[in-house]
Amino acid sequence: MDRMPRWADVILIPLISLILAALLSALVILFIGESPIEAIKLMISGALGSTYGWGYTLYYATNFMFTGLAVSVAFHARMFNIGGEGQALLGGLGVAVVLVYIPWPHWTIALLAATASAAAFGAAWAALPAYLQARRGSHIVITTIMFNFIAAALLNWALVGPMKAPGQEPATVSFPEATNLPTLHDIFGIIGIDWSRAAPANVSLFVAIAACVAVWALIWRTRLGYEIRAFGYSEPAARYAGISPFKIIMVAMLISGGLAGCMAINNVQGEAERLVLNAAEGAGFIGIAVALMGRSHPLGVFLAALLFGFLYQGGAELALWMNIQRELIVVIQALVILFTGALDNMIRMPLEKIFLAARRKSPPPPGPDRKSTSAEAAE
Amino acid sequence: MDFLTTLQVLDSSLRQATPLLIACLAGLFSERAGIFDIGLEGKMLAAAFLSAAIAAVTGSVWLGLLAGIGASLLFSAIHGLASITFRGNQLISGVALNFLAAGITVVIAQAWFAEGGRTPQLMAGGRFEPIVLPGALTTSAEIAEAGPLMQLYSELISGHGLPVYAALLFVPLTWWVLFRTRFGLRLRAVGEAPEAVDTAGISVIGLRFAAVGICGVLCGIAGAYLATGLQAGFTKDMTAGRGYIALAALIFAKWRPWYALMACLLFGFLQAVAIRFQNIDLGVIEVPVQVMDALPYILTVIILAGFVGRAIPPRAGGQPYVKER
Amino acid sequence: MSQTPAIELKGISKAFGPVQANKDISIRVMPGTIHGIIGENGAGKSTLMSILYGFYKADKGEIWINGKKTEIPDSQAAISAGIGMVFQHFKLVQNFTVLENVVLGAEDSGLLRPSLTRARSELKKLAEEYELSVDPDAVIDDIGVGMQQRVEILKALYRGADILILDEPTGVLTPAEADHLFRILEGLKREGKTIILITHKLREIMDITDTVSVMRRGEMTATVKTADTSPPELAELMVGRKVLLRVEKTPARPKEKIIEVRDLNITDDKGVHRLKGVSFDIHAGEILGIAGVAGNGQSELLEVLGGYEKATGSIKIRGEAIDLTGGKSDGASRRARGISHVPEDRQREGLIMDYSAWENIAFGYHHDEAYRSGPFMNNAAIRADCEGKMQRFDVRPPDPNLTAKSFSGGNQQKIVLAREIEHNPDLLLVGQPTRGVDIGAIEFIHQEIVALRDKGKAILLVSVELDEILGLADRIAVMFDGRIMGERLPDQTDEKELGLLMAGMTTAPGGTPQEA
Amino acid sequence: DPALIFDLGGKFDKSFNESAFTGAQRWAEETGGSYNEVELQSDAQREQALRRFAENGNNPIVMAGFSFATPLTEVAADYPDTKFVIIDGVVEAPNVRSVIFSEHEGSYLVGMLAALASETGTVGFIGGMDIPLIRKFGCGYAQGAVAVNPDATVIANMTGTTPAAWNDPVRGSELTLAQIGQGADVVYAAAGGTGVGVLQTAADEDILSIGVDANQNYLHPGEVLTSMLKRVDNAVYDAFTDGADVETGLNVMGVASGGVGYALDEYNADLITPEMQAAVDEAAAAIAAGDLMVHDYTSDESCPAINF
Ligand SMILES: Nc1ncnc2c1ncn2[C@@H]1O[C@H](COP(=O)(O)OP(=O)(O)OP(=O)(O)O)[C@@H](O)[C@H]1O
Ligand SMILES: Nc1ncnc2c1ncn2[C@@H]1O[C@H](COP(=O)(O)OP(=O)(O)OP(=O)(O)O)[C@@H](O)[C@H]1O
Ligand SMILES: [Mg+2]
Ligand SMILES: [Mg+2]
Repeated sequence: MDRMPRWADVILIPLISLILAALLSALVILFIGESPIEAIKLMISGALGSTYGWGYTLYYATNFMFTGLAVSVAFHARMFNIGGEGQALLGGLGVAVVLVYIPWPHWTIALLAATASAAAFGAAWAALPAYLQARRGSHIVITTIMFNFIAAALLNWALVGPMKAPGQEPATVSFPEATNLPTLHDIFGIIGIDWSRAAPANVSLFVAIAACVAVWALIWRTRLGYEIRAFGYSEPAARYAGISPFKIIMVAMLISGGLAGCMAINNVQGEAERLVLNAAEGAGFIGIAVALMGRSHPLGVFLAALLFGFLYQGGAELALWMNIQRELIVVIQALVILFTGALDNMIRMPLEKIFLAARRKSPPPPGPDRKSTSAEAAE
Repeated sequence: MDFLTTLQVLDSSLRQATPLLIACLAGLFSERAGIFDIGLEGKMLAAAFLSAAIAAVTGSVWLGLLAGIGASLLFSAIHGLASITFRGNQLISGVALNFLAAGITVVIAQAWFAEGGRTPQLMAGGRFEPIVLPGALTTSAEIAEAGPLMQLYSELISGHGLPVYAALLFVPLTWWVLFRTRFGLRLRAVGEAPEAVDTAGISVIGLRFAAVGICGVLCGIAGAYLATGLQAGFTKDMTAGRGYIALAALIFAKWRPWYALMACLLFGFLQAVAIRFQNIDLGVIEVPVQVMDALPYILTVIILAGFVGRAIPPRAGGQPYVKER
Repeated sequence: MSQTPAIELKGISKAFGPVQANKDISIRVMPGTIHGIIGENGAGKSTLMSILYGFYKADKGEIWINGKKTEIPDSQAAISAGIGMVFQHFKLVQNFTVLENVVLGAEDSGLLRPSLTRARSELKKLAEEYELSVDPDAVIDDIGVGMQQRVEILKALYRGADILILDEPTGVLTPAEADHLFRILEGLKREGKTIILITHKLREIMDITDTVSVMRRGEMTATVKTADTSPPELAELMVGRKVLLRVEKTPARPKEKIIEVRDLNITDDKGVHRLKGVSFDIHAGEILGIAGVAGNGQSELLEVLGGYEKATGSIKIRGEAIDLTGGKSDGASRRARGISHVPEDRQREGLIMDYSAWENIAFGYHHDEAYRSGPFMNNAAIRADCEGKMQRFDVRPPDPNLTAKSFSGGNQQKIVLAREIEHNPDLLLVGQPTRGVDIGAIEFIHQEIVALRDKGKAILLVSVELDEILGLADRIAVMFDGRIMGERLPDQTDEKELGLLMAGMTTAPGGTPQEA
Repeated sequence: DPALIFDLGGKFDKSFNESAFTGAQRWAEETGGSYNEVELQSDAQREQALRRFAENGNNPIVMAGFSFATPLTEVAADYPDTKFVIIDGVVEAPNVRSVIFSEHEGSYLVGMLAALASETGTVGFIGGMDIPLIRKFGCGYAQGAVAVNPDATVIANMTGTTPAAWNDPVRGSELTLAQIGQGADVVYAAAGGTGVGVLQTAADEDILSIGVDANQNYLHPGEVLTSMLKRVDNAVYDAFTDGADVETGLNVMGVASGGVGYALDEYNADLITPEMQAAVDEAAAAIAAGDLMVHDYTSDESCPAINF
């Protein structure tokens, strides 16, 4: 007997969490002396009011789909991958390595190669924490955080050292023209829709959507996905069924790291068209909030990524036109994680009570007859 | 490296180790009581911000310290609410609080001071001034002239802010509380077997909140030291992963106070070296600065991998105490 | 009667979410008596006692102690009211010493030293008085369960308990240890203390209690004087109908050897020897029963055979050795060899509680041809298969889409059995097949196991229920401390002899027990 | 309206960005005009900030920092009707004005002052991010020091290799202590926000320091010897004043044009003796007249006075 209908679990609870997070964020905005109403208006018009805004919203959403999926896949195996940021940075390195040193005739092939390389680099960066978790029991949460720092140092070294372009900045040279991805302006142009040329959303968006579908199939349709979920639900049961914990931890984390790495085709190949420091811009961390919001389901991740894309673009607008720091987005993200992840029970427990009470009341279940109690019989 | 340079590096190590050590002991209280806390980072950051902000406004480092402790305690309370009262996932709660601190400090700093998410530079009075021990020399020039013993005394032992000495004092104090008092016995028990504590008629929730509260106070001191001792004001993300390193030190120390001191001194030394030297020439190869910067993190991974001996965490650590499903 | 009861519960009700664990329960226990409580698994016995001890809070109802209405919001209140409880699962801090465990929560002052000193001398007194000697400086991790139980009793006495509740205290004890415990309880009763004893064993009820209450499905069905009742009557009160306990079966006709186990050894990561040179054979068409008190290596044995624990020694299936080093010793390869396994703990191992019934039906066999299409699962095929299996094993409700956790214990067990038995293995490993399952389902499960044997399959049955072993097995091996103490034929042995073996004594030909 | 984009150190770094901000504020106060501004949080946001202001119709768009060079090259082409002004970087496009300062000349002057004020004969230089631009500061400084005291020792350290180096007061402070340990009694911080830590530590340790970009003398009255002024504020002010008609092309601001110099005010009046002032002013005149050539590190990536 479940305590709550499924729709309550997947829709109602995240929704309430989100509303709570939004209310608290509004309080923060009030506290710093700005108007939450103004802020939300500005965010909506800035993020959704033009193809320019949409272009950025979708661009960010693309990033978050990749990192959100990455966190989700690991979640299904009950791994908490906080290393998405580092894996995405390494993915950027992977993209840069392929695009800087190898000439590509056309963006399509370049995209394929860059995706493969980004995934490989991201996966490689997840491999060691995964191995240490599987074999030595080192907590993956802390090791992946450490790997984020180490990734930043590595990128740093590459960009001020071997891969640095001539000039002042720690960055690679711009990738060759031929590898630049078509933006939504180019794509929608073909079918005659006028889309802002300035916004960076590009063909990687469709790769991300394809990744959502692929992850859905992986998790809910393949035998591997079945094993990953089984392992996530119960490790002893997985062992009983002949599912190797080592294999699942490794595979799930490699897929997770690979997905996080793939983000680089959007931000590095698609947008910057060169590799700069801190290219991932916190998207790896947002992935955690996206996965929690999306209940680790690809459809949920897709929707949550759009939401966070909106928040991110809207937040950028706030920073431009109001005296609100872009970090407000980090606050909102933190509140979403807090409410959907850690304070889940705060919303769930009262809801369960309500549903239970409602069920007790409405169709009276055929209650068992009270058996004769003869408590006094002994005396 | 000559003797005086060595002393200077050790001196700097001690300063760098101080926030680590206080945070590490904070984590020790919390984790010994069964509440994992990767939110040390966030608590320190929140404390660093509020202490600097209040010290800047009032000009009093003491009010700053109090405010810092208050901020950290608030975060502790949220962590307690999430992981004790509502039995949520302690890791997720910690991660969320770290983000919350990273964001809210900058947002509020900007709103209050409009200095790009920083607090104003703290002037004397708003900072922990160095305590000069009797007979110690103060200026670098004098110290450079003095004999080795005097150098050791004046450079390394004398001239630190109060929190440095306090941190060193916290180590035996922590040991004594944990292993010689009733509270310590109960605290350790609740991290190992909360059901035993519960059936002995002691409130698990109360004990765990007490532990999380102590953790908050200590993190508050650590954060306040960062902003008002080590530096003169708050800057964005100024904790720079120290909370995580303190956690690694805690595991390295196998949740024991004296070992924690050793572990933190080691990490402090690494940081001091990384800060002071850019590329380190080992003769054969030149170690790039990025390696030095990443060294504490790499070392943390190595420690976690258990290459320095297996660490057994408190048995009930990380799991909410659930009586009724 | 004129005397005031030591304990009186009035109308206690308690629900855990949708589960009504106690429904309007009333009970009276007279001072200086031993009161037994029996009932099937999940009947609500532990819940009721935990409420009395302040561990859970009742939704409704009153507690009266010695004629006074008493609020017991937490265990502290219960302790002050003179109640002590020894839980089914001990509540000890494993890496503390005995002394620290006893003192915990009953310290005299803020500093530890004085409390520890006082407790040390107090323990010595109690030990002499009640035959309860333990080493106060031993760490709990290092002492046996029998010893740990003494610590629990000492904890209660140290806190001055007049009312002592023991929840299934003999489940983990050998018959000899149980006898010792009962002597202690008799001693406490003579002191005027009141004792409540929860147990599943009717014999214990008959031997030691003065009055007995029977619980069923959260309700108190009867309270009677022990002297006025009999085991069959109690059994009927427990299940609500007449019970037939014997299993119908014909003598075994063993054929070729299916499995040969030689000299199995396991040392766990703490360095404890879990299995010590275990050897046995099982032939097609017979059931080998393994008896023993829980925790004597049976679980490890099943885990090795099932492929998820490493060991040294050798196992041959139809003469072919299988790998035990951990390299290729996974459950999947065991299943490929024709070994199926009904694990001891269905909720932890046998099922994924959040998977639907049909997903669970494929669990462990999800790589089978019939269940897959390429890298994908053939969900339609699995669902259809599941429907058939649910039908044949009478799983209720027969809905493949329900999650495992929404079935009752007995029906969960049927799902596991359907999966493993219908896979038609050469060798079936079964651990505690009827734990937490009601009598009706027990009959069905026993029949299925015997039917499989009669189809010529080899079966290894591990159970802590001696009745079950004696009823089902064709040969019985008894395990103690990781060793097989001896093998007996069911019709040439009895519970007494098995009990001695379970305690680590071997019966010499002369008939006098000897320490192993 | 014009717009201003600050670099990673932030608007209130007491140095480069703050100087830009001061210029914008002065323009706003004098003309009553308004402008848009944004502080970047990460490298990846540069292009978005540029595009957003361009889309919004801001003109001209001024950006402070060499890191804008690459994104600007791309963005400028997309908005031919918008004027862009980049400070410290060079972008060749018809609608871009590139403002470059002769920091080596200003640094030369403060280097002279440092050597004149030093008692130990050892002076320190703490740079921010290790890039040619900052070496240009260091090289000019060393040349100035050696010019007045051929035996002077110049110790140079860089805070880091990434933009984080602009904002790391702790490291600035530790490096200062290290240089003091090596005998330095005047340190010059060309390190943005990091310099705050350098100046603080120098004050704590009772030695002299030299500020950069903005006038930082007031931070520790009587303990900051002088500041190397880089009139970023003027560059911004001029651009804002010219508005949409801002002249494009390369614009070099040196001693001659008042673009760089040293600061003298009530906070450091007691530290600079008339003799020191005379010497420096003479050198400044010579530089302005073209009689004294200070070597520019970026011209050939080498320095005659110091090895980095
Ligand atoms: N902490 C709990 N949370 C939720 N449900 C519980 C909890 N403890 C017990 N239950 C449920 O309450 C019911 C009664 O359980 P209880 O442990 O009291 O039974 P019992 O009679 O002691 O059984 P056993 O003989 O197995 O010990 C069961 O359905 C059980 O699943
Ligand atoms: N701990 C628990 N948490 C949630 N639900 C539970 C729990 N224990 C039992 N239930 C639910 O309560 C119902 C009754 O469970 P229980 O095991 O007591 O059944 P039962 O009547 O003993 O059946 P069976 O005889 O088949 O074991 C089931 O639907 C089960 O899902
Ligand atoms: Mg029970
Ligand atoms: Mg049942």
